Amino acid sequence: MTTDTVLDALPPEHGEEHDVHHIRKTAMWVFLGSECIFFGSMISTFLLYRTTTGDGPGAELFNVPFTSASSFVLLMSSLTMVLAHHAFERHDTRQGRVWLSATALLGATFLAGQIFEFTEFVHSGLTLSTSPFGSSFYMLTGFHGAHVAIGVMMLTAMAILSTSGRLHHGRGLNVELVGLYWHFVDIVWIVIFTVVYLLQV
Amino acid sequence: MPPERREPGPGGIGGGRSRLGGTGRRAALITAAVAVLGACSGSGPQSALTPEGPIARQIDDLWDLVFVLAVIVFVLVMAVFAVSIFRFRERKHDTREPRQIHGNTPLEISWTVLPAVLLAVLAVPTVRGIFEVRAAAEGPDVIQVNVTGHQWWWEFEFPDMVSDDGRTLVTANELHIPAGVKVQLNMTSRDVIHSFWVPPLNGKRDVVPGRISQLVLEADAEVADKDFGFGPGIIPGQCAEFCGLAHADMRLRVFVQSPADFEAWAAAQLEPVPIPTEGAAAAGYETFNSTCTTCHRAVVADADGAVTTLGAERTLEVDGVTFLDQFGPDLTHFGGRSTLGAAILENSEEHLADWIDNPSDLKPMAPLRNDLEAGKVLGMPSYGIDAEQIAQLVEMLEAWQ
Amino acid sequence: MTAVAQSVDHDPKTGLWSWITTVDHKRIGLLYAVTAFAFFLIAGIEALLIRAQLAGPDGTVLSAEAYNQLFTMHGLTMVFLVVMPIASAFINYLLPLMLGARDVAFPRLNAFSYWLFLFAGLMIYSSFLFGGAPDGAWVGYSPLAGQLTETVRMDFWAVGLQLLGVASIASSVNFIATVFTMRAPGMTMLRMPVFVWMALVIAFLLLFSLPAVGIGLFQLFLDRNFGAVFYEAAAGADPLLWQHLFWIFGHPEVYVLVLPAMGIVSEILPVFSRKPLFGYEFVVFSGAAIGFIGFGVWSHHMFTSGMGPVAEAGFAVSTMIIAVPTGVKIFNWIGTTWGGRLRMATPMLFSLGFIAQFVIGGLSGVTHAIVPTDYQQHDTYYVVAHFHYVLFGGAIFGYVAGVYYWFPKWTGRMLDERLGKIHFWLMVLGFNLTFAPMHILGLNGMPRRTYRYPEGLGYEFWNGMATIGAFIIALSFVFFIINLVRARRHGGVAGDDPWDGRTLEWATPSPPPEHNFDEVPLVRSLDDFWHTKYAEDEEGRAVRVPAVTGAATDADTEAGDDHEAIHMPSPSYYPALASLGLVVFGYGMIYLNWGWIAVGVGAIVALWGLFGWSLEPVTKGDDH
Amino acid sequence: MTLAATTHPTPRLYWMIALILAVVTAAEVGASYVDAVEPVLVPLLLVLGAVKFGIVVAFFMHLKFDRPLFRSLFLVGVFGAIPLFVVVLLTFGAL
Repeated sequence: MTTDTVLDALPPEHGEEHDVHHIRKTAMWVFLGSECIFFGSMISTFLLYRTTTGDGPGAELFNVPFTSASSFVLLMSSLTMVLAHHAFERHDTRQGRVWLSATALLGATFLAGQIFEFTEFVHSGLTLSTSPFGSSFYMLTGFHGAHVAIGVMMLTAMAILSTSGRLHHGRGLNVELVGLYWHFVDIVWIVIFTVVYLLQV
Repeated sequence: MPPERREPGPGGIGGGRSRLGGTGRRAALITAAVAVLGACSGSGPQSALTPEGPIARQIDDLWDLVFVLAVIVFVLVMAVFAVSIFRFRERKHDTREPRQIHGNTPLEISWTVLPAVLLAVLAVPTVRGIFEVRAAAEGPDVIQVNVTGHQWWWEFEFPDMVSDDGRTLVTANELHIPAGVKVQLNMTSRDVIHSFWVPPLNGKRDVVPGRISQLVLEADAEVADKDFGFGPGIIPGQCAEFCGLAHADMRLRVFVQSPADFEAWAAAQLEPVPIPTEGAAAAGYETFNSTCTTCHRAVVADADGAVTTLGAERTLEVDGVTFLDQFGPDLTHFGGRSTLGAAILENSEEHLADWIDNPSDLKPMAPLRNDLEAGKVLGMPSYGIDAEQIAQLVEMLEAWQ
Repeated sequence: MTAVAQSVDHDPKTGLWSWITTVDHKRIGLLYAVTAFAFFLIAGIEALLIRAQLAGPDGTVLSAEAYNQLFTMHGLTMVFLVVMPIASAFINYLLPLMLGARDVAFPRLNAFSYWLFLFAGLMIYSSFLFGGAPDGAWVGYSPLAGQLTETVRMDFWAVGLQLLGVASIASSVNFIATVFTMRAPGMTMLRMPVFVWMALVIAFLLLFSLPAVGIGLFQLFLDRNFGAVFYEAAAGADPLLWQHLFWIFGHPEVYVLVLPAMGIVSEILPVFSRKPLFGYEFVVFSGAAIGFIGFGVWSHHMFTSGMGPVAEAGFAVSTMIIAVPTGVKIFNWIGTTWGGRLRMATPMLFSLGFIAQFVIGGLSGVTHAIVPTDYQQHDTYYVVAHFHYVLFGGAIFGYVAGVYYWFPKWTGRMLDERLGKIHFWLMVLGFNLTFAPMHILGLNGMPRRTYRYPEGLGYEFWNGMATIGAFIIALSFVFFIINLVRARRHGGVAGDDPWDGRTLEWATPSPPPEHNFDEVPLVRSLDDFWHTKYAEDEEGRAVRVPAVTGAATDADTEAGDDHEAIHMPSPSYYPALASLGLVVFGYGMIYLNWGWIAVGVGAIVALWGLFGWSLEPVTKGDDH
Repeated sequence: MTLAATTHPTPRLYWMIALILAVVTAAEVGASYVDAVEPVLVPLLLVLGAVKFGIVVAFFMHLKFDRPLFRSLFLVGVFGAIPLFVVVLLTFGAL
C-alpha cells in the first residue's frame, strides 16, 4: 500500500449520515484482504505436502476434465452474480432475483461436484488420515467448499427476501457485498484449480 | 564459585551476574544486592557465560560484544533521558510555557541512520557466527553420536564404536566425550520436540521428530580435570524445549574425559555384563528378565561368555539414518552411572529402590497412558514389586558397573 | 461545553439488560476494561503461584501438572484476555472520540466482538472444571499439543483461541472501517492522534496475522479429533509448519500488544510536557514500519529449530532492521520531553517508566537477533525477562498510564495522585526485582517452562529475589484497586479537560454523552483542540488564547443543529446471542463424542443471532 | 479522489469477460495435456491463473472503477500473502 492511497482516504462528506454503503464496502474489502492470508496458509500447507503421500494415493487421483467442468460452473456463477447486481442497481428486482437464483444454483452445482469428487477419492483410498497430502487437500478444498456453501445460503436468503421487498441498502445483507464475497470465493478457486489440480498433472 | 573465566570479559569479571545487574535503571536495590551477594551466587555449572570449549567461547565472545554495545547505548540514552527529566521538570515559580517544538528533520535522520549503522556492524559477525557455529564437524577424529530424544530422557548411540560381535555403544542420559575432540551429535526425537542443551559447550539445538538436527560439542583439553560441582569433567545440561509433564526433569550430564580415559570407558561399555548366578542378584535377574526387559535393554553374558541382548531392539529411521528407539534406557552398565531418572537423582541404592517402587513419585510422568502397541511411552510404571524383589533388583543393577 | 450535554434527549439507560444490549462504543470499552482487569487479577494470581513454586529449589507448592497448566494459562490469559482486550478497551472508548465520530462503523459488530471475547474467555477458564486447563504452553507447539488426546485440555485451547481470533478479526475490520470512513470533517490521516494511528496499525496486524494461526489451530484440531496428520512426523509431516503458522501470527501479535501502549504514551508525553509530540510524522511512520517489518521477522522465534543458516541469517538481519523504527520512537519521546515543562503526575510517571524499561527490553531483543547468542538465550529465563520488559515494563506500564490519564474522562472523577505515586514506585521496584534477575538466570542456563530446578546450579538466589519482586508487584496493584474504588465515589470532580489536553476527547463532557459530540467538530490541524486554547508567540512559546466561550465544538458548529436528528443505533441483543451460539458450538466441537447436540444448538443460535442482526434496522424507526 | 462509479460496465462487457475467462480456462486445461508446453507449463499456468484472477477482481468486483482505498486494502492482502508464504516454503526447501 503506498502512503499516497492511504492518505488519500479522505473522510466522508460533512453531515450526520455517513455513507453506510461505503462503510460496508470498506469493511468487506478489509475482510477479503484478511481471507487472502487464510487461504494462503492452506495453499502453502498443501504445497508443502503435495508429494507427502506416504503409502496412499496422490495427485494421480485428480480427474482434471471433471474438475475443469465444475471450475467452469463456478466461473460462470460470477457472471450471473454480477448480472444480478447490475439488475438490482437498476431496481429491476424481478430480473435480479432470477440472476441471484441462477448464481445460487450454479454454486450448488459446484458443491455437488465437490461432494461427488470427495466420494470418489475416499473410495480410491484417500482420506483425511491417509497422509499429509490427504489432510491438506481435504482441508483446503473443504474450507473453500464451506465458503461456497455460506455464499449459497446468503444468495438464497436474499432471493427469498427480495420477494417481500425486504432487501435494500439499509440492511446488512445486500447484493453488492454478497457479490464481492462470491467473486472472491471464485478467484480463490481459480488459484486452487491452478495450483492444486493443473500443476500436479 | 566456578573456576574463573578464560579472561575478563569487557563487561567485568564474574559472569553475567554483575554485568547484567545494572540494567534495571531504577532498581538500585538489585545493583546493591549484586555487590553484596555477588560472592555467594556464582554463575553456576550450567552457565552459558562460562564457556568450556571453542564453540561456546565463540558465542560468548559475540555476547560480550553485543552486551557492551547494548550497555553503552543504554547508558547514553538514559543519560539524555535523565537530564531531560531533571532539567525540564516543572518548577514552582516558572509559569512560562515551553517553546512549541514540532520536530527536527536532521535530528530524525541521524537517529535513524546511527542505529542502522551500528546494527549493520553487528550483522557481520552475526552472520559469520551463524555459519561457523552451524558448520558440521568433519575429519577422521570426529566422534559421531546418534541422539534420540524421548519423553523424558536421552538415548545415545555411538555408531562408529562397535564391538567385535557388531554391537554399537549405547548409553543413556550420561554422554561421555573426549576433551579437545569434536563430537558431532545427530539428533532426532521419537515423540515431541526436545532441545539438547549443554550451555558451556554449545548453544541449544531443537530435536524434532522426523528431522535430523546436528550439533557439535567440543570441550577444552583441561576441562577433563575441572570440577564443576559434580565431579571432574562433569557438565550438566538439560532439555530446553517444553516437552510435557517432566520437561524440567529431562536432564543430562556430559562427562568430559581425557582421550585415554574416554577410550577406556568406551571399551568397557562395549563389554557385556555378567548374568548373576547366585544370591539376591540372581533372583533380581529373574525379575529383570521377566519384567524390565519389556522396555529396557541390556547386553549380558553367561558364564560361558555367550552374549545375549535382552529386550527387543527397536529402531527409528529418519532420512536414511537409523536411530535407536528403545522404550526405556539401556541398563547394561547402569551401576557405573552417576545418576538415574535422566540425571535428576544421584545413583544410590536407596534412590534406585525408591525409583523402582514408584518412579512417578520422584519424577512426574504419565505411565498410565502408555500404549506399547502403538509405541507410546510416557514414563515408567510402578509394577507393584515387593520390597524384597526391589532389593534384589537393586543389588543386581548396581553390580553392573 | 458542559451546558450542551443536557440538551440531548437520550435517556441514560441503566440496568443489566442495557449493558447486555448496548452498542455504545464507550460502554463496550468499559466492559472490555472491567473484564480485562478481572482476567488480569486471575493471571496475576497464577503468576504468584508460579513464583511461589520457583522461590526455592525443588519447589513443592505445585505439581508439574498444575504448574504446566498455570504457566500456560498465565501466558494465554495475559496475551489474549488481558492485554489485547485492554487495548481494545482504550481503542473502543477513544477511537471515535479522537476522530470526532459518534460511534464506530459497526456498533453491533463491536458488541459481538466483546461478547465473543468474554464468552470464549470464560469457556477457556471453564476447562478447570472439566478436568484441567490447557497445559501445552500458549504457543501449543506440535506435536506436543496434539499428543495428549485423552484430555480435552488442548481442545479448549484450540477452540478458545479460534473464537478469540474471530472476535479480534471482527473488531479489526470494525476499527479499520471506522478510521477510513468515520473521521470528522477535516480530520485527515496526518491529523489523527498517534494513538489512533497505532490502533489502525494493530488492526491491520491482527487482520493479516490471525488467519495464519487460525489455519494452524484448525489443522491441530483436525489432527486431534478427526485423524488428520498435519503434524504427524510418522506420516511424513513436518512439525515445524506449526511454528511458522503460529509465529506468522505470534510475532505481529507482540506488536499488537505493545503498539497501543506506545500510542498512549505518545498522547500522554506531550500533554504533561506541554509541548507537541516531537516528530509526529516520524512517530507515525515508525509505528507503521514496525507493523510492516513485523511480518518479516517471525522466524527469529525459531533460530534453534534448524531452518538452516541462510534462513537464520536472513531473519537475523530483518530482526535488526526492526530495531531502527523502535529506536526512532524512543528518541522522539525523549525529544518530546526535552525543553518542556514536565508535570510529574501519575500518568506521566508511568509513561516515563515505560520508556526506561522498554529500552531495556528493546536492547535485550537486539541480543536475540545476534543469532549465535540466541542459541544460548532461546527458551531460557533470559527470554522471559526480555518479553516481560517489553510487555509488562512496556505495555502494562503504558496501559496503566492510560488508565490514570483517561479515568477522569470515563467517570468524571480524578484518581488520587498520592496513591498513584505509591502504586508507581512499588510497581517499578517490584517489576525490576522480578524480571531483571531472570536475565541472569537465563544466561546461567535455566530453561523456561520448568516446574522445578535442582540445587547446585546456582539458581536459588535470583529466583528468590524474583519471587519477592512478584509479590511487591501484587502489593502495588492493591493500591491501584483502592485508588479505583475510592475515586468512583470520592475522587475529585474532573471537569471536561483536567489535564489541559490536546485531542478531541477532552472537548466533550466527562463522561461524554451517548452521542459524543453535539456538533461534529471541524478539524483544521493536528492537536486541533489544543490550538483552540493556545497559540504560539513570536518565540514559539504557547500562549493562552483569550477564552472564547466554549471551544472547538461551539466555534465550529455547523448551521442547523437539531439534536433531535441525532440517531444513535438502537440496543440489540442479537450480537450477544450470536456469540453465545458460537461458544455453545465450540463446546460441542470440544466434546465431539456427545457434543453434536451442542454443535447443532450452537449453530442454530448463532445463525438466529446473525440473521436477526442483519435484518433488524440499525436505528429504530429508521426503516428507509 | 473521484468516485468513478459513474463509469459502470454494462452487461455486454460482463458477458465478454465471461467468454474470455472460459477461453483462458480451456487453454489452461489444454496446455496441461500438451507435451510440447511441458517445459514452460508451470509459469504458463501461473500467468494464466493470474490473468483470470485479475480480470475477475478488476471487472466483476469493480476494483478497476472503485475507490483506490479498496484497491490498496485488497492488494496488501494479496501481495502480502505471496512473499510471506514463499519465504515459508523456502525455509522448508519446498519450492
